[in-house]
Parts: sequence; C-alpha cells; structure tokens
Amino acid sequence: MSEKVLMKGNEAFAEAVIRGGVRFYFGYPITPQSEIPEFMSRELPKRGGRFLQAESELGAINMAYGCGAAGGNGFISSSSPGIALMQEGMSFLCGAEVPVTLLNVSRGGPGIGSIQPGQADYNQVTRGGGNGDYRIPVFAPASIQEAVDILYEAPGIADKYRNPVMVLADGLMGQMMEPVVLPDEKHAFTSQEIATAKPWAISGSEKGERSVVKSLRLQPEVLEAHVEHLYEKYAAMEKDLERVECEGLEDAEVVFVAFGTMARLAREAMELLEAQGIKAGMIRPISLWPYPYKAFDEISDKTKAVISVELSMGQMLQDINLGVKGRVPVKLIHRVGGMLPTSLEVVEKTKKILEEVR
Amino acid sequence: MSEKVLMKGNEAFAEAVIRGGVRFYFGYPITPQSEIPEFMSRELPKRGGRFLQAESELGAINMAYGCGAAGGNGFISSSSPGIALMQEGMSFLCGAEVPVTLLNVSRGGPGIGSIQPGQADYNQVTRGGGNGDYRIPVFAPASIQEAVDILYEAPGIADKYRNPVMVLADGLMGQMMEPVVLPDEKHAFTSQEIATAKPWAISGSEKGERSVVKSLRLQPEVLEAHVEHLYEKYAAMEKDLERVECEGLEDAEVVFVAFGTMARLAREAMELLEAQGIKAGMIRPISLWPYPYKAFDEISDKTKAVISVELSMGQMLQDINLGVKGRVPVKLIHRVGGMLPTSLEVVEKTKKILEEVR
Amino acid sequence: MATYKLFFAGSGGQGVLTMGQMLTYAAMYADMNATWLPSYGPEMRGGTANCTVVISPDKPVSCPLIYEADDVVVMNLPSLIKFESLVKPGGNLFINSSMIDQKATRDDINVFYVPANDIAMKLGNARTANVVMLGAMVNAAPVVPVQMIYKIMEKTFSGRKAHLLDINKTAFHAWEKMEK
Amino acid sequence: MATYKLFFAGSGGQGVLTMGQMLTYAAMYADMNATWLPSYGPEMRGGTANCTVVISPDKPVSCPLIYEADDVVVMNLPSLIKFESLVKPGGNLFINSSMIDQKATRDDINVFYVPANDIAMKLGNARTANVVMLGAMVNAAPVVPVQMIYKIMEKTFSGRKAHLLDINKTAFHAWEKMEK
Amino acid sequence: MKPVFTVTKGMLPVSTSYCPGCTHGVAHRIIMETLDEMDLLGKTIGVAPIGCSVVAHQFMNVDMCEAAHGRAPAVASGIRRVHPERVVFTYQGDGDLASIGMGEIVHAAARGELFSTFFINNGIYGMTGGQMAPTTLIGQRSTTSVNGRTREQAGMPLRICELLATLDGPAYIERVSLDTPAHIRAAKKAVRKAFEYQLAGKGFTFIELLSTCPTNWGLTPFEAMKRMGSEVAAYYPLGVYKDTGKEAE
Amino acid sequence: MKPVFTVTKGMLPVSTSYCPGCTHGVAHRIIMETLDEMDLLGKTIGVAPIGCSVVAHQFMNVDMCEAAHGRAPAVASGIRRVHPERVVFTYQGDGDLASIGMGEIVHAAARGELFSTFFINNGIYGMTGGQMAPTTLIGQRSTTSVNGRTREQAGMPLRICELLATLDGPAYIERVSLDTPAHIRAAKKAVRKAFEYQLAGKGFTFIELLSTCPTNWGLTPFEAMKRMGSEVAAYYPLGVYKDTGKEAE
Amino acid sequence: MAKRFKVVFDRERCKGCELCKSFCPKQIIEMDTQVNAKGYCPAKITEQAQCIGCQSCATVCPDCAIEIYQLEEGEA
Amino acid sequence: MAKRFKVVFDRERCKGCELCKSFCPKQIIEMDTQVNAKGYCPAKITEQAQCIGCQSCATVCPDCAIEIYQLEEGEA
Ligand SMILES: Cc1ncc(C[n+]2csc(CCOP(=O)(O)OP(=O)(O)O)c2C)c(N)n1
Ligand SMILES: Cc1ncc(C[n+]2csc(CCOP(=O)(O)OP(=O)(O)O)c2C)c(N)n1
Ligand code: SF4
Ligand code: SF4
Ligand code: SF4
Ligand code: SF4
Repeated sequence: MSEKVLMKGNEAFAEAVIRGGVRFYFGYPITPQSEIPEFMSRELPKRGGRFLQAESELGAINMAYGCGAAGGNGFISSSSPGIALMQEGMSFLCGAEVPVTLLNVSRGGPGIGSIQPGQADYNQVTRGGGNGDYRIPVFAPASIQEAVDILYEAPGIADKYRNPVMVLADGLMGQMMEPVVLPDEKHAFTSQEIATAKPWAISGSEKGERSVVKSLRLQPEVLEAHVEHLYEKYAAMEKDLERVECEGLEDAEVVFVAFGTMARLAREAMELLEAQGIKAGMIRPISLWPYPYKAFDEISDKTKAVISVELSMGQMLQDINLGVKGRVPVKLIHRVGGMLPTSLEVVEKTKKILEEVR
Repeated sequence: MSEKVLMKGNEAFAEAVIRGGVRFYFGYPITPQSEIPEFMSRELPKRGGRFLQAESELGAINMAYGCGAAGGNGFISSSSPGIALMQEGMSFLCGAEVPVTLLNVSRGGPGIGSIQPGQADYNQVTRGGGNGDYRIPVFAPASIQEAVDILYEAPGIADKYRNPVMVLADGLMGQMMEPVVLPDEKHAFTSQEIATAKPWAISGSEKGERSVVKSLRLQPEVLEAHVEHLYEKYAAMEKDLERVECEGLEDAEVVFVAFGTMARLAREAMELLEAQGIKAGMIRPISLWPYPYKAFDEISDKTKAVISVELSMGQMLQDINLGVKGRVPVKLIHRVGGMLPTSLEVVEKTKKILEEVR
Repeated sequence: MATYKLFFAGSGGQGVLTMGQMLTYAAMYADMNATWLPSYGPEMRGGTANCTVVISPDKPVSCPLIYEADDVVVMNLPSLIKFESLVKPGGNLFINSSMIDQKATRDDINVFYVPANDIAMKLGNARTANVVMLGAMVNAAPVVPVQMIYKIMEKTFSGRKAHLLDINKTAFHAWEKMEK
Repeated sequence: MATYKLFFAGSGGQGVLTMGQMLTYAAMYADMNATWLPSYGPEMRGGTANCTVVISPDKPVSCPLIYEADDVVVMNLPSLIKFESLVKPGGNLFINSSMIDQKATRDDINVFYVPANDIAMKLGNARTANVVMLGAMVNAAPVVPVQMIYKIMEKTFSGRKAHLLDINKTAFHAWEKMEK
Repeated sequence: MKPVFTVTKGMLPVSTSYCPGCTHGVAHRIIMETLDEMDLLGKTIGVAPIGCSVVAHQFMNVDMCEAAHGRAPAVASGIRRVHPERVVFTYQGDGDLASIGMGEIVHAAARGELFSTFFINNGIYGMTGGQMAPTTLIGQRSTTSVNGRTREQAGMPLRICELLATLDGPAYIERVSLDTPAHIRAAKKAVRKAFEYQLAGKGFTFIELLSTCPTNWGLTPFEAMKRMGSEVAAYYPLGVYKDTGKEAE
Repeated sequence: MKPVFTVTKGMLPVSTSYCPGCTHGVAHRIIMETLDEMDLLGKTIGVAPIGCSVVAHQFMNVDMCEAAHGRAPAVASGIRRVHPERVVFTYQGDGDLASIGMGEIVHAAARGELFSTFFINNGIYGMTGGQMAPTTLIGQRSTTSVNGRTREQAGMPLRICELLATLDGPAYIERVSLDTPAHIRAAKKAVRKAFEYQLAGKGFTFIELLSTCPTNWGLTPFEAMKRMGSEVAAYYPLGVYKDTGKEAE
Repeated sequence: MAKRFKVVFDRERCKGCELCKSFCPKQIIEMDTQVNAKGYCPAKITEQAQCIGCQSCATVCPDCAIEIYQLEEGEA
Repeated sequence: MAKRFKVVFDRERCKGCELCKSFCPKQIIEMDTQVNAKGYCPAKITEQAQCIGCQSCATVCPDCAIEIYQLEEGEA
C-alpha cells in the first residue's frame, strides 16, 4: 500500500483527495491544473464517485455547495482567475457552514495574466474577496508528498469544522514529478450513511428532524450570534491548524520566510550562504491562515534581516510584519509574471540586503 | 449652484458621480443601494448618458470594463455579495489598466447574510479576491458631504491612474439624509472627444495608431515588466491618495481608529469620555488603501490603548497593528450582523479596556 | 445650544419618516446641521417604521446613531413599549393617544398625550395626523423655528398639492390651539 | 554523494521530457530523492520542451529549480545556443550531433557529441534517439544504476509494448558500444 | 365532518413573510400539497433562491437549503450527485433564474439534470423593491423603468419556456398561471407531472408559474390576478412546451 | 499582373499563434477581409475572448480589447454605449460563449445589442488542451471524456443558433462552416450581412462558424475539415436561423 | 339533500388580501372589521349554508388560512 | 487564350498544414522538403501553368500565406 510512486503533482493531488474521502468533483478547465479534472473524469466513476464538468467556476463552487450541503465530500480545483470567480460562493459556504476542499494551482496575474507559476494569490486566499466576516484555512505545501498528505487530510478538516479548506499550490508543483507515498484510502460515506453521519445535511431521509442549510439571517441579533459562533470555530482552527517549519533560527544572521516552491529555493539559498559563512534560518509557513505569527518570536537578536522570498510583489510582507512587529528590518526578494529567481539570485540579493542593514 | 440640499445618501452619491463626469451606469439591483440604479435610470438619459441594467454583477463589471476600455467614464454601484462577484473583473481591469468608479454600499455577511449595515467588507475591498498583484484605492467617507466630494473626484482619479477606484459606504450612509452642497458639473468627454483625450482607448476612430486593451502577457519578462509598471503607479497612488483625519493625538489616553459611520460614533464617544475626564483621540482613515500607517507614528507616549471601532470581527486590526508596530496594545470594540453599538456602549467598553491595560 | 436628538416611531403608513424629514429640512433651512436616519428592514411592507433626527446648531453632527433622545414620538402601542426607555431623563415623550390606550410608566420625563388621529380627523384630513404630532412636538420643544417648518411645507405642498398647504399649517398648530 | 542536477532540452516530439522522467524513475527505484520539473508554456504544440531533474541521494531535494547543471543534454540547435551556459564548470554537455552542426564554445566543460538520431535510425527505430542519448549520458555520468533504468524500461515496455523493450535496451547501450 | 380541503403538512404552521395576496404562497402550497399527496415530503430536498422566497425553507416542510442568487440549478446538480434516489427541486424567481442565473438554468436543463424547477415569474424584482426584471412587460413601469420598459432600452421580455424547449435535456416544460382557482388546479397537475417524470428518471422538468407581485405592481391582489390572466398571459402563453412522455407515446 | 487574391490589410503581417491548419485563421481572415472591403477597418472595435484566440488582437488590424472568459458580450455592450456610431464585434470560442459565457450572450442577444458576434464552434476547449466543451458531440473523445461524451454524463451538445433564435433581439442568425472553399465563401457572405445589418441598426447579429481544432481532435487538418463537413455539420445544420430583414420583406 | 359545507378560516394566518372574497362564486365571504394580531382584517364567511363546496377560496388563498369540511347529516 | 495565374506562397507564413494541397482541384500544390524558419515544410506550386485561378487554396489557407495574381498577356 505504501509503495512509493513517481507522480505528477496534479495527478498526485487528485489521487490524494480521493483517498482522503472525496467522491465528488466539480470543476472547469483552466491551466495549469487541467490534469486534475482529466484525472477525476477517468478515476471517480471507477471509484463510486461522480465527476461533473461545471459550466463555469461559479457553477462549480455552487455545485460543490449543494454537494456539501447534502453531506457529500466535494472537491474543486482551479487556478487564480477561476478562484476569483468563486469568492461569493466561498463566503456563502462559510456562512452556511458547508464543507468543501478547494485547490488553487496558482498562476500569473493580474487579470488573465499568464499561465506561468505565481504566488500572487496570497491576498486572495488568505483575505478573500467574499463579503462579510469569514475565514478559510489555507495550506501551502512545499513538496508533492506534503501536498498529498495535506490533501488527504483536508476533507476531514472541512467536515470537522463544516467550513471550506483551501490548498494553495503554484503551477510548478502541479507540473513537477516527485516520488510520493500514497496513504490508504479512507471510507467515504454512502448517500445512505450520510443521514446518520451528518444529521445537519439535507439528505431527504426522514431522519426525524428536518434540515435547513442557509446563510441568511435577517435578524441582527441572530446574525450577530451566528458570526460569533463562526468565530469560535475560527478560534479553534487557529489553535489546531497552524503549521510551520522553522530552521536555524537560534543563530541566523538572516531569516528567510517563504512558502511553497519558494521555500525550497530559499532552503538551497541557505545552504549556499552557509558555504559562504553566512548563517541563514528559515520560517516556512505551511498554513497561511492561520498564519504562524508566533514563530517570529523565535527570531534571535543575532538576526539582522528577515527576508520574504515570494513570487509576488510582496503580498506576504503584511503578515511577516505583523509577526516581526518592527524588531528587525523586513525585506523582499521577489520575481513576478512567471519569472523565477534562482537560489543564486537569492544569495546575491541577500548579501546585498545584509550590507544595507549592517 | 452651491445651494445646500437635503439628500438621501444613495441619491447624493449618484448625483455626485454624474457631476464628476460619469455618463455610463451599469448595475444590478441589490439592497441597500437600489436607489442608485433607480436614480440613474431616471437621470442619465436626461443628461446625455446611458443607463444599462446588467443581467448580473458579472455582467456589470464587464460592461464597465468595455465602457472604460472604450474611453467612457463608467460607474458601478453594488453591495457586498455583488462586489464579491466582481473580483475577477477588478483584477482584470487593473491588469488592463482600465478606469472605472465603484461604490460598495456594504451590508451584513458572510454569504447572503442580511441587508443591515456592516463594515465586514474591509478585507474584500482592501485586499480583494481577484488574482495576482494589483491594488484599488478605497475611500471610506464618514458623511454624505464627504462622500459626495470623493465621488465627484473619483472618476478623475480613475482616469489619471487608469485604474478602478472604489468608495466604501455602509448601508447607514446610503439610507441617511444630510444637507449637502453639490459641486458644479464637470465636462464629460463625448464619444468624438475620446479619440484625442484618451488615445489609448479603443475608440475605432482612425487616429493613426491602433489601440489594444488587454491583460494577457504570456512572456514572463513582459508580464514582470508590466507588473512593475503597475506598481510604479501604485507607489504614486500611495503618495498622492492617502487621506486621514487625526484628532487629539498629542495627549490622548486612548486613541480610536474608525472609518465611515463608526468614526462618527467614536467621535461622540470622545466627547462623552472627555466629559468624564478621559482624553480620547482619533485616527480616521479616509483612504483604506493606501492606509495611513504613518498617522500612527503620531500616537504619543500618553496613549495606553488604541481601539478599533468596527462593524466587523476586527478586519481593520491588521492594518492598525501594522501602524502601531507593537508599541501600544491594540483592542477592538465591535458589533456585527447589523447590530449597531451606541456611543455609550463604546464609552463603557473603552473604560473597561483602560482598566485592563492600566 | 447643544446637540438635539429626536426619535420618531410608528408603523408604516403613519408618516413617521416624513415627520423626521420635515424637521430635518427645517433645521437645514435654519442653517443648522442635521441628520435623518431611518431604520430599514427586509420587509418592504407593514411592520414598524422609525427614524432618528439629530440636530446640531453650531458644529457638524457627530453621530447619527443615538442611545437616548431628547424627544421621542410614538405613534402606536408597540413603539411606546419599545422606545419609552429611549427618552433621556427630563426629556419629552409624545404619545399618539388616538392609537395608544396605555399611559407612560416613567415619571422622570415629560409626557404629552396627543390625540393626533382624532384631531386630524376633526380637521377633515386623516392623513395629517403626523403633522399634528409634529406641531405638538415643536410647540413643546421648539428645536427649529416654526418659519422653517412653513418653508418646507410650502416647498412640499406646491403645484398640484398646493391645496394641501393650509390644512397642513392648521394641523401643525392644532394641538397648541387645543384646549387641554 | 551531493545533489546532482540535470537538464534536458529540445523540441516537442524529441522525447526530452521522457528522458528526464526515466531518469527520475530510476533514481526513485534506487531509493534516492528526485524531482522532475518541465517547463510549460501556452503553446501546446511545437516550440521548445525542456525539463530539469534534480537527484539527491540522501536527503530530500531542496530545490527543483536550478541555476546550473552538472549535466546538460541538448537535442537541437536552439537548445545548444540557449543552454550551453547552464553547464557548471567541469560539468558535462551532451550534444545531439545528428541535429546540431555546431560545436560547443566552452572549454571548461566536457562535451560529448552523440549522433543520437543516426544511431537510432541505424538500430531501426528512429524514435529511440532519446534513449540513445540517455544511455550516453548515464554512461558518462553514472548518476543512477543501470539496473534501475532497466526497471523503468521494463515497466514502460510491458503488455502491448513489450516488443519494444529489447530495442530500447539496445539503444540505451548503443553509444557506449559504439566506436568513437 | 369530512375534510375536503385541509392544510397540507407540507406547509409549516407559521405565517409566511409574503405580502397579502402574493401568489408565492399559492405556489408554495400546491408544491407541498403535491409532495404530501405523493408521500414524498420525507424524501425531498428543496433549494430556495434569493428573492422574496429566500425564506421558503421557513414554510416548506422538507429538507432545504438556500442558493446564492441565481445558482439554484448548480446547487441542485450538486445535491443530485450525492443523492441519486431523492426528489430534488428548485424554486426560483424571475430575477434569480432569468437574469443572473441564466447560465446555470440553461446548462442544468441541457444536461438533463434530474430535478424539477418551479419558476415563479412575477415580472419584477420583488424583494429589492420593484426593479425591472428580464420578464417585465413592454410598457410596464418599474423603479428602473419609470416610464415603462421599452424595447430600445432593455430589449423584449424573455420567454424562458420557449428558450429551454430548444434543448434536448428537458423532459417536460409547461407554463401555468396562478390567476384563477381553475388555473391553480391545472398548475398543481403540472407540478405533479413534473415530480412523476423526475421519479421516472425522464429528465429535467420545468414549470413556469405566472405569479403576481401586488406590492410592486401597485395593484390590489385581485387586480393583480386579473392583470396576470389578461396582459401577462397574452405575452406568456400558457401551455406545454415540451413533453417527451407525450412524444414517446 | 492583376491581383485576384491578396492578403487583406485587415490581417497584420505576422504569423499567427494557431496550430497548422486550424480554421481560426480562416475565420480571422474572412472577417478582416469583409471589414476591409466595406472600408470599416478604421471604424471597428473588436473584442477577443479567452481561448486560443485570446491573442486575436495581435493579428486583426482594428482597435481591440480582450474580455474575461465568457464576458465578451457584456464588454461589447459597454463599448457600444460609449460609441454608438462604431462597428463593434466579438469573436468567441465555444467554451467561452456556450459554457461560461451563456448568461452574457443570451442577455446581449435578448437586449438586441447592436454588435455582431462570431462564434467559433470547434467542439472542444482548444487552449486548455482538449477538454469537453458544451458543443462536443456525443461519442467524441476529449480529455475529460476519454471514452467519448455520453448523454447520461454530460447531456446533449448545445445548439446555440437554435437557442438564440427563440429570442426577439437578434436580427440575423446563421450557421456556416469553414470546411470547404465554397463554404468559406458562403461564410464570408454571412459575415458581410451581419455587418450590414449592424450598420443598418437592425439588431444583434450572430454567425456561428463551424471550425476545426486538428490538434485536439487528433486529426490532420484535412481530416478535420472532412469530419467537420460530415459528422459535425450533421448535428449542427448549416443555415439561416433568423433573418428579420427577410421577414420584413 | 344538497351537500353542506363548513369553511373554517384561520384568523391569524389570514392577511386580508380579499382574494377568497373576490373568487367566491356565491359572494358569501366578507372581511372582518376587527384586525387580527398582525393588523389585518381577516376574511370570514357570512352565510355558511350557501357554500357549495367549490373550494375556490381555499384554492386561491396564498396563506393556508382556509380549510373546508363537508358536514355529515345532522352536523351543523 | 485561357486565363493564366500566378500563385505566390509566403514561405515563412506557411505552416505546412497541407490544406491548400488537399483542396487544389488540379493537384498542383506540393510540400517542400526544406523546412522554413519555424520548422514547417511550406507549400509550393508545381505546375503554375495548370492553375485555373479557382482560389481554393487561398480561400482555405488559415495563414494568409497565399496570394494569387492573374497574368496579363505576355507575363510569366
Ligand atoms: C449577488 C446578488 N445580487 C443581487 C442581490 C439582490 N437581490 C436580492 S433578491 C433579488 C431579485 C429578486 O427578484 P426575483 O428573483 O424576481 O424574486 P422575487 O423577489 O420577485 O420573488 C435581487 C436582485 C443579491 N442578494 N445577491
Ligand atoms: C475564468 C477562467 N476560467 C478558465 C480559464 C481557462 N481557459 C482558457 S481558454 C478556455 C476555453 C477555450 O475554449 P474555447 O472557448 O472553445 O476556445 P478555443 O481555445 O477552442 O478556441 C478556458 C477554459 C480562464 N482563462 N479563465
Ligand atoms: S414583494 Fe412582491 S413577490 Fe415579494 S412577497 Fe411581496 S408581493 Fe410577493
Ligand atoms: S488548439 Fe485547436 S483551436 Fe487552438 S489553435 Fe490549435 S487547432 Fe486551433
Ligand atoms: S385569501 Fe386567504 S389570506 Fe386572503 S383574505 Fe382570504 S383567507 Fe385571508
Ligand atoms: S494552406 Fe496555407 S499554411 Fe497551409 S500549407 Fe497551404 S500555404 Fe501553407
């Protein structure tokens, strides 16, 4: 079962959520993740599930809402502009407390931008463009194995909190191949089992009490209480779901902060710097919300600069600054538009930054 | 001309953008701003403009994109979930550098939420849910007069930077009546004048060079350069468009931060506290992006707490913390779901907070 | 003169929002700052209607939302029950006694019982009950000059509606002229 | 053994991506860590194709993106021009001399001219040029055990494709067996 | 005493939020009566739209959810995937279905999704206060067409049954009216047939119910009924637009 | 030497990004030839979609903009408001128009918007690599229907001309094919008629051009042409679906 | 003997829309002058005996405010 | 005398799709064996004189790679 296989990111992602319990896929083609709907269209029917190509991303998120409201474990994958079209839906799912697993294999923007990899959806996924007070946990794995493990877990998290869960991968991760160990397939509820497993779901199964799934609450007192209830859940998520990997913070002269593929680039830059006698550390947020602010307390007095390495114009800087709270200068090394820095470029720019702050 | 009139917020907003040069309205009905399309459907045809009720908010933002690309001054109004549906469009407009004036008369969320007033679209309007690196200036007036003045100016700002500009009002502002002085009507370009006034626009007017409006840039180098170009504009906006009103920061024991109607509530709370011997100050961000971070440097040593007064679960706290940088405790006084605090409630909660931090 | 806060409550169709608007116009004509704020709800029809007016003679109105009012006008029973507590100590409560049988329960406020609908009926125009009430209120608490109320009446009741001007002026003064 | 970085470039249809994948599989079978990364573009058809393989025997691959490569394989002229500089000093450059007339310009690297298409043609299967090239590369730079290359070949060429196994194995060893 | 007309247990014993005389109530009742009579109340999942009937789940005694504005057909498609054995329906207004939700309804119909849609066409946006809908008649006043809708400004009103009837997915499409007791009884028959076809797996079923909005039409409930029977039905002819059951016979 | 067929100045002198044999190039050319012949190149504003032809503005020598996926009709409606005197057209693929953009095209058509839409129906998502489109034929393989589309899984393919012809807004709707020189000439006539109707203010005009995607059909360009003329045209009959000019005569 | 019916109105559910009244072929439905708790004047039947049991009122009632029973012999 | 035509191919614009060749009623279009800069084998005409000027090739060419001229008397 735990055989190691070499898989393309997108296909590994798809296989992982199926093993994690997902049986329903809704999506609309978009590069660089189209292998996912393609995989799902072949695999799900064989595995007792259903694949539905939506007429649009709006269709997809609302199909997933219906699926989730009915007690199914749904999955949606898309890429940046497609995710933008789902913002109303995400707010709706949160308000109505409907679980779904989402994957954004992000690309360049703004607008139609390009199909090259990017990380400029940071604001989009961590702050969202839906209306009202809501939160969606976001995980940004850095390897295919990590992505597989998180996607395997995600449907369970979504169910536990009755909330959407998002995984953010960049286009590189989707196209890359790495050996992965696939976990055992979890049991997925049948439509019969749903009535008992998820009594809140609209299953039309005469289970005594009628179920209603909704986000509207016209009385202010009621809506206020509901939002407070949601925020109790979010507080629990903040406690349970925060994930971060820290390395060499004790004596680092410079600390990189990076997620996804850029964390791996930064990791190589650390090695190169070390070889040149410069100690570098790293904070790798795995959960972007909840953001691991506390990790920044570990930064030592020796650190002269904290550097965000990003494929965006610095969208993560706000969170880094919230973590650093002005104690150390926060800098940015970035490329955008689908351009990718090399680890060497990061090393050179880091050295320049260190000269500036020294 | 400068006669004072008593107007309902929504109608004053509509009149102000017309006087500011807008001749094209695109929108889809939604409470609590439906008086705006209603007003526009009556007024624009009389004033040489065109009113088009869109089939949806997606239709509206894309009509406005076409209008702006063609050189027209377009205007869209909507409310929270409607704005969520426009996120892809906003990213597209920014990427393609197309001007438009937007108004969000915000309501309760998440999801369909309620139609009561709210300020929980802070993340939505300041961080957006569109993909990629882009920015939209956002102004949050606190009185109808201020809203009128900003909306009058907004089409010009949008044109100057070739970027969307957003005004955020809460439902209270839309329904409220206050005396306002309406400014003189600006000249609006005719379709003939556009070819010379906006040579970049697609006007089909044989003006020598062909125009192309687009957001796609498939070559990474080209897209990177384009994004850098956009960020030069954003840097200029950060310099030019930041607006804030500060009061009594020198010797304030507590500083309120609030925008829109909540700033007026906080202002009354200041007076009430003063009467009880507690000096309160206020930072009122008028532009939410660019956010007036520097104003927070004016906070004095005497200040024991900075308090955000918001109709959300504290969405502005992130920006306040970025301004305060850990120097003073930052607290929150809020109501949500359409519940409104009173100034007395703010006073009571402030006193409690002051006891805690003392 | 300090900020003056007023609150009008009743059911849809009783002209409650209009009362507040007339007062706001009058305040504006008198060069005062003023804000009118309705409560709005999902139900377009029936239900309750109420509005707040804040008048500030010399500086801009700070807050359009109130936690207590100098004057409260209630046009029906549910409004009395809900909003009696809003009157600040020493403030005025105007009760439409044509529609409300109950009495106020507080004794730290001034209470006026105005049979607004009955008066209006007697004047021959049932729809002026709100103006009768407004007149009673302004008479007891002269927050805006009567001339300015006239001015907004003259603007409102002009053209096709000009014939309504006199009856409204009469209604406005009906309570003050009534033997009590 | 340290991290090993390889780069394969050519045009679509030359089997460039497959070369990289076979190597990655072989590395995995040999219990090494490995990453295969293609460049992808908007144009589905024609154009260039290239991929990066990073192999790390004992610890996870840190970075799938490279700034220099130990070995570079170029299957056509544009790739030679574009990627010669990617070879790190002392590294290897494998040139498909069947398609590329030009010579390498650098002298701080080892250059191998492999007439991959010609050899494949001679073997009777033009489509094995990429395997010929891969064989040449692994022969010169034995980054993965040959047995593991066999293993992936056996998996790939099974069932309906089983008849292709032998020719591919032959192709893999063709260069090393060739008189140079 | 023999009951000849009693309130179905499909309608919860609460007062609706609809205006006096609004036929949303009639539409609700006949759908729920039908499910009750077919003994399907416990097996049914309904989807409420955004519009005055956003709160339909407060009145209809079945499992229900809300859908974002216009998206009920997508939501129902999602529900259907999870519960292939249940009865699923959507209830949508004309702003919801014919304006913002056009893409979703056309595609669900084209896919032949196995659910029933009840389309309440009252020719106006009720909940938001009487703006023009895609189905507002030419000449009809609304708050965004104060002098009456014109063809030049907004095009001709959309006839949805006719549009959907061009697709292969729907099994049954009929337009009915709620303007008289006789028409209401006919409407109920259509509702029943829709559910029967759904149970038989024939395909997508669609009933358009001409409905009133006395509040925003500015008419009394009875005047509204009369307008609906004359002016409205003249532009929106009642009848069966598609019936694969018939075709097959 | 007398030129009998020369390259229109409506096409910019660059190589297109389309695959060899893809009829996007033919569609581009006949539209631009027509505008050139009508002397409208300088007065025209075009809207490109998202799809392989997202870059149409790199090849068509008129003022142009891109539209977000599916939204070209809304964009053109906005442009039209600003420039009532210009010629406006959209160019859209079948994923763009018939899937994500269904709401926008139906509403623009229903409003009778005064622009012309050229709908390139190649029955597949070209740019993203051959996924099923709403117009993919039953039995046709695509990357999301590897064993061929089935009615059960995805419904029947959408016939857009037939759908839009039920509306009052369009003045002229025709389906043409680019499979043979004769059909291409006929297609060009239809394109011309669309622009003529637009200039005459008659209403919305819509030309569906059956087109090939040899790359994702897995056929040579010529095989693709043949399939289009037989299998594809059998399901999508060529012809005029609406012509108010004719009706009026 | 002709069938006899009893029409029962739910005063509190009725919104006084008058549709039952307008559609009653026998014109035996009237509106009460006393408002109900929600402020509406509810419908009531004036001459029960004249009811022919056509169910028009109950069929058009949007508020489930009407139930109809057939009286057995001897019942009133 | 029969009309004579000259068909001119733009080697660089041609993508070698062979449509012109397939649709030429006289079968006088062939593909070159030399690739152009983009790597395609472009079309060329083999027997110019046989061209009947039907324009089928230019009409189906998706790449604007064909122009056709009618030769005046004496031209070649
Ligand atoms: C995304 C979004 N846009 C707009 C609205 C505002 N809105 C609420 S209901 C409605 C339309 C109601 O009309 P209809 O569907 O005809 O139903 P009715 O109220 O007439 O029954 C609109 C536009 C919304 N809630 N969400
Ligand atoms: C919002 C959004 N969703 C999805 C995509 C991905 N996408 C790009 S083109 C395309 C469809 C192309 O198909 P079609 O319209 O038929 O045009 P063709 O490429 O076949 O000419 C899709 C789904 C996108 N760019 N934006
Ligand atoms: S507004 Fe119209 S549709 Fe809505 S409940 Fe009232 S009458 Fe019915
Ligand atoms: S993918 Fe298909 S539609 Fe796109 S350019 Fe190639 S052949 Fe044409
Ligand atoms: S129809 Fe129903 S709600 Fe209307 S008056 Fe009669 S009983 Fe009352
Ligand atoms: S049709 Fe055009 S592109 Fe194709 S081979 Fe002939 S000349 Fe070349």
